[in-house]
Amino acid sequence: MNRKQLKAVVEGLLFAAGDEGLTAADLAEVLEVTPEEAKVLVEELADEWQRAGRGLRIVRAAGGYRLTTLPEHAPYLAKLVDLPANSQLSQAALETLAIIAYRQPITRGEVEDIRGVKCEKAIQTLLNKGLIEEVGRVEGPGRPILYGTTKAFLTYFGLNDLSDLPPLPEAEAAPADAQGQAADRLAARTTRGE
Amino acid sequence: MNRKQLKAVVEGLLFAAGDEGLTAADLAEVLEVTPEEAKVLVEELADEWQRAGRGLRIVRAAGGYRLTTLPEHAPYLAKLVDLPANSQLSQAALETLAIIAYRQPITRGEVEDIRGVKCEKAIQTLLNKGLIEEVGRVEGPGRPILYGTTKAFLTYFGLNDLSDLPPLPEAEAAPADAQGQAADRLAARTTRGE
Amino acid sequence: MPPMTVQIKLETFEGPLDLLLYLIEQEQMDITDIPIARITEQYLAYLATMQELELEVASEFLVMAATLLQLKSKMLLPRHTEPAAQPAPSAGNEDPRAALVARLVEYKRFKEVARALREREAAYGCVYTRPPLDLSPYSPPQKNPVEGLTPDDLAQAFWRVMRRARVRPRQEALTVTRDAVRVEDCMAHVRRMLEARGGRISFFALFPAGVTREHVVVTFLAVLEMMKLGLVRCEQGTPFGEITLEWVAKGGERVREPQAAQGGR
Repeated sequence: MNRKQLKAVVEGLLFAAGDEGLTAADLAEVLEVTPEEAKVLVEELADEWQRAGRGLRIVRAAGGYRLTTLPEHAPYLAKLVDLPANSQLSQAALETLAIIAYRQPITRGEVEDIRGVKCEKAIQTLLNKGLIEEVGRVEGPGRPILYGTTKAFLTYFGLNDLSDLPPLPEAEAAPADAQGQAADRLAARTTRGE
Repeated sequence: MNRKQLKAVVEGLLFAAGDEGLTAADLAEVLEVTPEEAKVLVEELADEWQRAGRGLRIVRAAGGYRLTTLPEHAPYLAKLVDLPANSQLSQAALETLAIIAYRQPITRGEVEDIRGVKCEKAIQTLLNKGLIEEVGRVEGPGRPILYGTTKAFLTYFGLNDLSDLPPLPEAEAAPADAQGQAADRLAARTTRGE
Repeated sequence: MPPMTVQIKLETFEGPLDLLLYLIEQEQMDITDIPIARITEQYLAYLATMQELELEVASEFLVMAATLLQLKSKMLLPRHTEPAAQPAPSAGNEDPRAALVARLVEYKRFKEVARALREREAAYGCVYTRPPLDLSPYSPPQKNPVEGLTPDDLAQAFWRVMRRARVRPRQEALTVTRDAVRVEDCMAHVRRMLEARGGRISFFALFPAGVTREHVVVTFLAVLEMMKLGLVRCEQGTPFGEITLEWVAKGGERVREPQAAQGGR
């Protein structure tokens, strides 16, 4: 099989895999090539499509490749299908999700401390959309639930893994001892989360 | 929008429309062209793809157009099914299957009430694997689909019939706190199902 | 400002911290050196506008109002001893604003990163990807999709999910109920209590057992409002000590009867 034919198979496979996506390793196994070769093939294909102005693109996210429509076509697609675009995250949900993403695992109470408002509804929305999930419980009074982000979260934002997250802005210099204990704890977590 | 851009939109639309496909009239409405123009666009696109040796094709069936993989790629798709990632049930799919097994017939909405999260994908996976099937519809608003397990489900788990499912501790078999009517109905179903 | 503009503006705030950040930005204040008196005044003015427009003010906003008022009073304290000195932060002398500043700074970081995520959402979230193709026609018929799983695994999964369903709050409980504690209601309550006790009462005696924090905060705001209207006078012998309220409005002068207090509580 020549290169062009291999790429055609990659296209068919990605189509079949849908939103599950395929890793380079998956492709390699099916095509009987090395994962490196598979990676080169799929990334060449992605470039070709982009240059040719094709109506689909290959996105690398959450460790795999998947086909998606183009963001600029959203207005047309919205006329036909239930697009995620129609349900763009509310500001409350987005802020809540940002905090969970950078501070995971985290309890609802801790998120509320940072946002200064209740987040019950936002968290339920994020759970429903599959962007976050329960990842455990705090050993302690009430055993509050710990939340973390999901693979769908990575896909939703086109991230390969958590290290791909946009960097969290540095904390501005606070007055003398403004930071105190709470900030130390937060800083310690940042290191862990990022 | 030029012709090439229109065709890119057509590609995205066909992709998003999935197995149901789109008629020339559907395309015309979204693109704001005449159905004749839409027909010419989509058929030109189909020809171009075939000549270019693309990995997908546009087929005309039942009055509409839809995207499919190439018949000659079937061996690769068969290998895709065999990938370890595909042959294992995710936690979400297993839980969904368990709920359907013990509470059938049950709607997707009812499964989601119990799990607290959306189960669309898990249900699609289970349908694809032939573990569950549509067994009817609820007479009522929206006529939601009722799901139940298949004969293959019994075979795979080595069960003679549903009464072979491991019994649950008393407390667990009872509806989780009074969920009102729905729970009563579910309880009645459990009895019938087991 | 025309009322409509204000209303639209107010509803876009995600909470008291969001509102404070907006005020700080608007006034080009230094987040690490917030003029507490000025920002408190503006913050309270916003809350007052919300109440005038009869928008429900979420309890979080009221709690922050109380925090700001408390800070304002703390900021005034050093002036008694060092009249010339600014209450500027200096090593070893904790700035009363420190905790608030730390919260604002922290919240601001997430607000900024949320903006970056919003852009990514537009690029990656507004797209359609399809569910996996039904590959069953390609699947070898003898293939067992649940290999390695037993009926017991199924029972356990069911048991697990039902147990989780039981501890999860029900859907109704998830509807966020905003506390409907209103300043007007609390003013009426304070007045009734004062009448019942012959015109003098301890601040702490205003509350029944098990009162919520929001209720205390709103009652405190109500007392401040009544002081401003010249209806009550407050005495506090020592810091954090007993506060005694005294009814000073004499000769038939009455508290403006708020509509919502009609039925009383």
